[in-house]
Amino acid sequence: MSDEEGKIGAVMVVGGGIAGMQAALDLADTGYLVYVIDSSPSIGGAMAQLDKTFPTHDCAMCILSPKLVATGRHHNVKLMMASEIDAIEGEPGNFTVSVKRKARYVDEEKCTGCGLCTLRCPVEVRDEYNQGLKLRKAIYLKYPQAVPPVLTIDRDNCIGCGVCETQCVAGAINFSREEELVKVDIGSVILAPGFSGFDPGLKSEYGYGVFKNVLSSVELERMLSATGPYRGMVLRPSDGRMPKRMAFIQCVGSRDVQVGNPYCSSVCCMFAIKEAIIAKEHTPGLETHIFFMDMRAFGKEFDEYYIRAEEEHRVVFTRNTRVSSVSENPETNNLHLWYSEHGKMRREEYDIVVLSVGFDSPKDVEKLAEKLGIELNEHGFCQTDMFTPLDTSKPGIYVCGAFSSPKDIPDSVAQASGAACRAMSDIAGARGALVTAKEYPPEIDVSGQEPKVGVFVCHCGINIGGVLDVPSLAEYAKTLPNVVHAEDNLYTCSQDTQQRISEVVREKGLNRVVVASCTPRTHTTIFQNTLKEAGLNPYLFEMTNIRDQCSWVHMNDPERATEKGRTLIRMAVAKAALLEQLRPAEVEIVKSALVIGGGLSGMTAALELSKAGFDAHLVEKDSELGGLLRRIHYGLSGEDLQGFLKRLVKQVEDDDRIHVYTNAELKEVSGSVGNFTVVIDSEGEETETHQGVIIVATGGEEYEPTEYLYGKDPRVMTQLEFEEKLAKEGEIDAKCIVMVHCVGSRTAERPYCSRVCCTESVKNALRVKEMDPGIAIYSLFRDMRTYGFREEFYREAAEKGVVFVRFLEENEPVVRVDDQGRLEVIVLDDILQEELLINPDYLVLAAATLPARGNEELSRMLKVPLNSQGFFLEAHMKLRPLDFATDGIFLCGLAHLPKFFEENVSQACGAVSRALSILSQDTLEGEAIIAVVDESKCRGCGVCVDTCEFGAPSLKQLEDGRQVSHIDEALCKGCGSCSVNCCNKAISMGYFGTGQILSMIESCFPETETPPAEKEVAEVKEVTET
Amino acid sequence: MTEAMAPAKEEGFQPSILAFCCNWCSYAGADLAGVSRLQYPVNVKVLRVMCSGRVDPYFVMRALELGADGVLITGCEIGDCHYISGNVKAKERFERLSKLLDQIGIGSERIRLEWISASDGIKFAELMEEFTEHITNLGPSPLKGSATGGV
Amino acid sequence: MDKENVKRLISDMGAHDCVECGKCTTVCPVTRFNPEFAPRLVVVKALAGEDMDLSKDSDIWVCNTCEMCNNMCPYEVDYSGFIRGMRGEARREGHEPDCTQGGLLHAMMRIMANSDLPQKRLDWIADGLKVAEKGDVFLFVGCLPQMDAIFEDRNLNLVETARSAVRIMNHIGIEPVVSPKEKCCGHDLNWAGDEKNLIKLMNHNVQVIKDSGAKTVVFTCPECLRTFDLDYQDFLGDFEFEMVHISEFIARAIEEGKLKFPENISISTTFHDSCRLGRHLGLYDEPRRVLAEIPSVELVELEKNREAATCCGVSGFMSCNSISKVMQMEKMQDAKRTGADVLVTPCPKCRIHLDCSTRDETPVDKGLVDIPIMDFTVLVDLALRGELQIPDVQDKEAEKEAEKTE
Amino acid sequence: MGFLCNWCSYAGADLAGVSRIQYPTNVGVVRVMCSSSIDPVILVETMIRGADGVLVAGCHPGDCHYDIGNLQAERRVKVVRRLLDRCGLEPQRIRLEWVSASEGMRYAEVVDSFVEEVGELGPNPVAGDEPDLDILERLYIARDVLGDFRVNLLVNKEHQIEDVSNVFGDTIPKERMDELLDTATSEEFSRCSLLMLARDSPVSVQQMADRTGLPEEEVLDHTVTLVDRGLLKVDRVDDGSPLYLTIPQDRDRISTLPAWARVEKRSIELSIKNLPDVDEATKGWIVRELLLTLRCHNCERRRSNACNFSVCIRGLMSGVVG
Repeated sequence: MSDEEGKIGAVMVVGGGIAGMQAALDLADTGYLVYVIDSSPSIGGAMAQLDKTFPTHDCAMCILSPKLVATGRHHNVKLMMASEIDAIEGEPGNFTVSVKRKARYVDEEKCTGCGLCTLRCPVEVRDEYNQGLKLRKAIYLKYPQAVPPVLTIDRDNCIGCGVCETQCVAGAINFSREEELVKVDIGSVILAPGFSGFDPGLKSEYGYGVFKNVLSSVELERMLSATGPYRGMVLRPSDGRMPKRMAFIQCVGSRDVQVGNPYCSSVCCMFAIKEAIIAKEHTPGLETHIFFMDMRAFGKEFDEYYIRAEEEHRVVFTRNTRVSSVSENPETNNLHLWYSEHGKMRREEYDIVVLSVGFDSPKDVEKLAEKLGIELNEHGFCQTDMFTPLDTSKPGIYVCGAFSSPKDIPDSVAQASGAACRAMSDIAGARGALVTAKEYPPEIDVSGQEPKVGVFVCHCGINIGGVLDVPSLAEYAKTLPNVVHAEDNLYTCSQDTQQRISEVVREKGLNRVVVASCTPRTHTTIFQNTLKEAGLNPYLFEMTNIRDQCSWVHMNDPERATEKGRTLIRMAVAKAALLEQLRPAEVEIVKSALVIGGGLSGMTAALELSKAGFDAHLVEKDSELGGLLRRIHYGLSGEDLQGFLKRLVKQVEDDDRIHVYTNAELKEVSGSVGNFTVVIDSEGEETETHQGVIIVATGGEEYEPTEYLYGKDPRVMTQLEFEEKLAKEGEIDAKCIVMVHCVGSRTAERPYCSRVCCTESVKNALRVKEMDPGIAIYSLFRDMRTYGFREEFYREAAEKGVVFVRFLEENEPVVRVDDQGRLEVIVLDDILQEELLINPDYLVLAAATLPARGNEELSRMLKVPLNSQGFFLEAHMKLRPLDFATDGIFLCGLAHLPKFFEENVSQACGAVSRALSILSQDTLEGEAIIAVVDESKCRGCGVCVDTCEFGAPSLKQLEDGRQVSHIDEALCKGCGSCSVNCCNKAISMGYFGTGQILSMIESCFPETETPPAEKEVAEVKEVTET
Repeated sequence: MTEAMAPAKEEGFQPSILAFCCNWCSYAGADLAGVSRLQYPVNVKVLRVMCSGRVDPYFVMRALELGADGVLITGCEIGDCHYISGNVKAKERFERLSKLLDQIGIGSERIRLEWISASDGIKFAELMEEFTEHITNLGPSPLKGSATGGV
Repeated sequence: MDKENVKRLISDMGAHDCVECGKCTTVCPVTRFNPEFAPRLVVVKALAGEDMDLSKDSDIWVCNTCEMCNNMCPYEVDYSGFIRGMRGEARREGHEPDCTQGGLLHAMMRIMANSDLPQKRLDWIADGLKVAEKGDVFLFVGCLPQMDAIFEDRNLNLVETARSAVRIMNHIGIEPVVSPKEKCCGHDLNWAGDEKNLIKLMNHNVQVIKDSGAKTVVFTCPECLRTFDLDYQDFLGDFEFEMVHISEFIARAIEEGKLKFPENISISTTFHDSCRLGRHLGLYDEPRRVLAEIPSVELVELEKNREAATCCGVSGFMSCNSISKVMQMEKMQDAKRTGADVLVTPCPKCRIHLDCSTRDETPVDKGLVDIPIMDFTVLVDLALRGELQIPDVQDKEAEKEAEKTE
Repeated sequence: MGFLCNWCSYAGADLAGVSRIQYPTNVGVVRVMCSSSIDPVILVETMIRGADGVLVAGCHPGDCHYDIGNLQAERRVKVVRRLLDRCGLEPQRIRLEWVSASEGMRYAEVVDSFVEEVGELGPNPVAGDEPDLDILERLYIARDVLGDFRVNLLVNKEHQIEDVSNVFGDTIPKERMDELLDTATSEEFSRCSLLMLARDSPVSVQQMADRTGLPEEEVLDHTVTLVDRGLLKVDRVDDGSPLYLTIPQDRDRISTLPAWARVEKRSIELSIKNLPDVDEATKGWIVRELLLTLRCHNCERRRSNACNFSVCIRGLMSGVVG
């Protein structure tokens, strides 16, 4: 793609939630300048309010803060907080956006987030972040780990007393700031404003806001969080006691035409299960009870989580019950739930009732839509279509996250990467245009020089100086071998001391630096940076911790703590003398990608790669492209999919940057990220190619049912077969059709939900009703999982007379042929509690979707794991759904999990965006601390090959026929297990070498001489006489 | 040859103990104990390695030979290892080394293997306390000042 | 480097007589694969009084001390003694050898030498084995239990050799003395030049044997026997008690008619002459006589056997490298070529090193080297009990499966 | 007890004396430079000491020598009155009067009517040897409230914000400020009473609610704020309800050090004490100087006692903070 001028290599991301951050990081890593706009004072979005996330129970803040800090610190990302888009003009690739930046009265450069001003602020306000359960001041930090860590003055509540300014040590508060309008030139826009929670007060029958112990699910989440109001305890707001019984009411503000939210908010079911489990963990003896209509556990390992919740954690589930109302017992503030079960009205008492609130469109989104000129659907979410789920109605403006449709975190993250890819496609030529990198002076080669060690002992104010006798430590350091300079400083990591260190290095020609101060885990990078600036290899540096592991923990024993400080310094100097220069391996990146699987996902990925200017090698095991899409004829709203497929295949075949291999499979894959060697066997002819990255899009297969007389009676067919029949024949002569759901899914053998078959059944049912409304359709289901906007089609089907019959897992429908040869289906209706007998003309089974047959073989070849069900296992279920743990290999489509057409398209674009963050670089820096093989000592026994989990060592043949171990620098992670297993220590580690560690051990115990002193041989003589 | 008398527990005996801490979990736990100012005895000196799988049995034997009264190996909980199975290998080697130390008479109670996660500051401090006390009760290492040895 | 010591060493070892004929270099197994090393050069340099580089990768540490050269030297220059002396010199200057297992075994031996700890080393005495506190015959077990602990994952079960020795002795009515006080004989430290600790161990072990009042000390490990027989007696002069290898002991018992071997399955074996048993101590025939006594056991001689037997690649757990691997490959291929069912070795160290060479990756095709290895004493014990059978090869894959199912 | 401002009311009292106008002897007079210099805590303190009534006299609005001193006094008395009411004492026991230098007669009448009014109210229940302990305790709480920054600050800033202009250049309407002051005063009073209750043994929300008469959910809300301020902690959970205990604020902590740096003075003096040949005074100076010069190493600014190191994400951002 030639670099036409006028394209701007910058993107504006509206919304700093998890989706906005993921899109921003992908774009920034690929070399684009990113402006992140958020109306709130700091990024983090809704996820920042969560305590734990389902189904893995990761602590939300623990997995979010690295993303927060990365976004805040990335030199290609500019954060524009408390800002809104005022107007936009221009065309795709060249927009000018005017941004209204609300005054926050605090200078972002100066404020350190220390929070001193909040102590003296007299005004207390209900804290929205904590859903009003806590108070905050008029000047506040949204939450402790907020990024950017800048306070904001809430102008509406602040009385302007000016106390905060007097308290601010940094002088960061400036009341004269006014609202300003800033003009920004960008290439594309990504909308990720997220959603707003439904106000449960609108459902007055549940008494939210009236009865004290009726909470919203977000309020409970805040209570469960350690930074929440009660530090993780769940307390009844009425009397501060821990609850004994807690009830969850699902679908509050979702699947509810009355409040204008007919759609399903997709996440509240799983959210409730998680909260029920975590609440039980925090409150011993708590009983939790969830009232729901359908349990929509359609994501990865959601069903196992749902089963575990029921069996292991004893959460009680009451199906098919929509609680009618809640009343309160005034003395005890306990709550009574009224619901009907099997026709009888029931009342149960609970200490706390939690309303699982659904999603509404983001606050004042109409204004935003109008300014940007994009269309919204009737629910206020962004209007997208099936084929381009990431594009808004206006070209150049893309959408991801909950704003396009309610979805959970992994789907939002996948869509965010997808939107990033779409945004890049407009400005592919301008990649890297507006981005700069940091330079360092040339590195002096110190190999062969006598070790000259400089020791810098830190006071760290009084953190160390208050307990250890730091000056005497510096004096002591001077006496150690190889030490040519030693000094103590008040703050070794402060800017001026860094300069001091570089001066001393140049002055005294130091070639090793030892710093005795705090924990190397956080400070090594700073000092290594200083060494680089002083022209020294950064690995000629050793740090020892005399603060967190000495002065702070031995405060009441200063003498012996100083003694320990001496030992720690002696050990560091002993190791420093043996340190060698290490250079991280640089891997050339091949600018081409391998896409495995030529279905919808594979083809979309290949096309996006080509748009971004990279070659794509598309490997398809069948004779023609299309995968499972070849058997799907129409979308939910009747879109012609076969037509789309033809056009897509043509696009792929015409694109000269995409090399298609049909009837092909992978013979062998070796190498690592940046340079995979791939041997493709296509139609018998083997070609060896080199690829920078690999995208796995192997798709899935339809389950061959064995139940319900399938294969024995022509009238029994799967939904896909039925769809083909409808599409081909255009009409159907039948009076009665029965559809059975969950055939092969959610069984003991395959305890997962295939996600798409409920909607597929509804689609086909609607198609039949269109053809002939007279035909009776019975849909036998366990849980209707038509999540998101698909819920409306479920309602439409019900309105058109489709009879939905719920059956429980234990009493499945029985199918047989009666004496007149008619099909007969008998099922116990769970609601009516009576047996139904139907004689359908056709029996259509919603068959499960299985992982592709080749996954097993491929997973071994790529050395990437499969999950228990045979689908590929991604690096992190919540925040890295499209990456594998092994770098450079990515995942999308049905290979990850069964999913819908538009979700496949999003994930395919997402995988491309993740891949571009590598392909856009020329070289990749590997790990510097890696294993080193001494080939003379290596016996080629291969023990290291078996030991290594990352496949870094491999045996290679030398000219003289000897086999020796060879370490692949890109794969070695530096753990050192191989060097221990190597029996004659042929492998040692950079920076943690065997000799270096031994020198530390020997210097740690100086009393006994080493090795034992030589004794006279004479001593032997007198022994013999005795 | 008389049974070697248990070395008299000199009062005021301060054991010197070496601890190998893995960079990702136990070293972070040690730092957390520091940040939360949990006080614990001075006797333990920490040697940072990238993974508990890096600790060679010879390092432990060499430390004991040089007069260490106790050696601690700490790593991530099983399943948390940054390198997937470093701690599993550490456990296998620890069991073999313990058998060897029992046989040659130093006794495996002088070495200890513990899993400390990055958020376990308290457990780290308690381990320091408990292990120092355990070694103090054991008394100084029989190899200390071992140049005498012989008949 | 202390000139006086070297001069004294040269005269002790008769190095003056060297005429630099180069025979030693031709037979040296290390030189065959490592052209830079030549025993002759080392001696010539020493004679010329040049300063020698004694650091750990210099020539004196690469030598396997297998005494091929001693054996071949027409002027009987004690080359290996010279090397041992030079290593003592290097040790005094602070150089140390490159030990396998990172030096774990040497450290253990030094600890044993410098401490007097209550050892727990008799756990291997299974029920039914009768041993005594005092008695005429003393069985010197050596470091079998310790090595079993270190090499546990290779499940070689080295202590079975000791059990077999006791069973054989109980069979002929002897209850051997086995002492919990016994320490390492110091062979490895001796060959690493650590004379000081050798002396400590020697004094201790000699005292233990004297206290037991034993007349004869039976050794299952040729290295211990060589250290007792040659090195200890170098320092302490001749001992009153007699020192024999288990093979001599059994051969003698057979002559005295005390041992009869029942029928066994027929098994063809080939015998590896360990350097210490063969060239150092000259015991070639005893093991063969014993094997000949077992009716169903047939002995197929290796191509290079008796004095010409090549080394198992590593001595004293030092300088194990790619050259030792090639030596071991050659040895195992020789053994496989004999077509024998099993390779019998009298020395536990040889067994560890040869097994290690085949259990992992091999530069040659596995089929050429996968002959099982068996200890001589264990073979005799099994034959005595009529339970002789061919052990299966150490298959690492199978071990791994077993580990997984554990 | 009477507090008379030097410029007006004290002069008025002198004039009454010069004109030999008789008035009861009950009022002991304290001269103060301005009625606004009386800290509200002193008013409560005098009640605690058993005064039956307190008279504050200042200049008429507009005549105040210090421009707005009297208006400040007026607001302060209003707050104290409200607190007295909360403590169960009659607010009328404290009265504010404007007496100009020329109004000798008015001064006497004021004293007359005030003595009479207080006479009717009867003696101060906390005076004498068996004071009403309940009211006394609440008075102590009132004193704590007035000792804290929040109420004082609102009172002192009220004039500036209502009449002149706040930092943004506009003013806040009086009703809003009064409502803010009322809620602040009652909130702080409730919080201080909770702290008082939880001082010796851990108490649950119900127990606190019963003893203070506050509704349980309000008590719970206050516990949240007090825990956040580090003044209260959950001691243990007993049968489903958490028991709260006040955290004693120990004195030895160095005030200018961040809360987490629990390094006591003792260890600083320890390291300074063995400085050779330095006299005690200089050592004291060094300790103080060292503490004042502490600079936070990631933001280069003088350390302050609220500089919560772990929160300082600017440090984290620059890789300085763990």
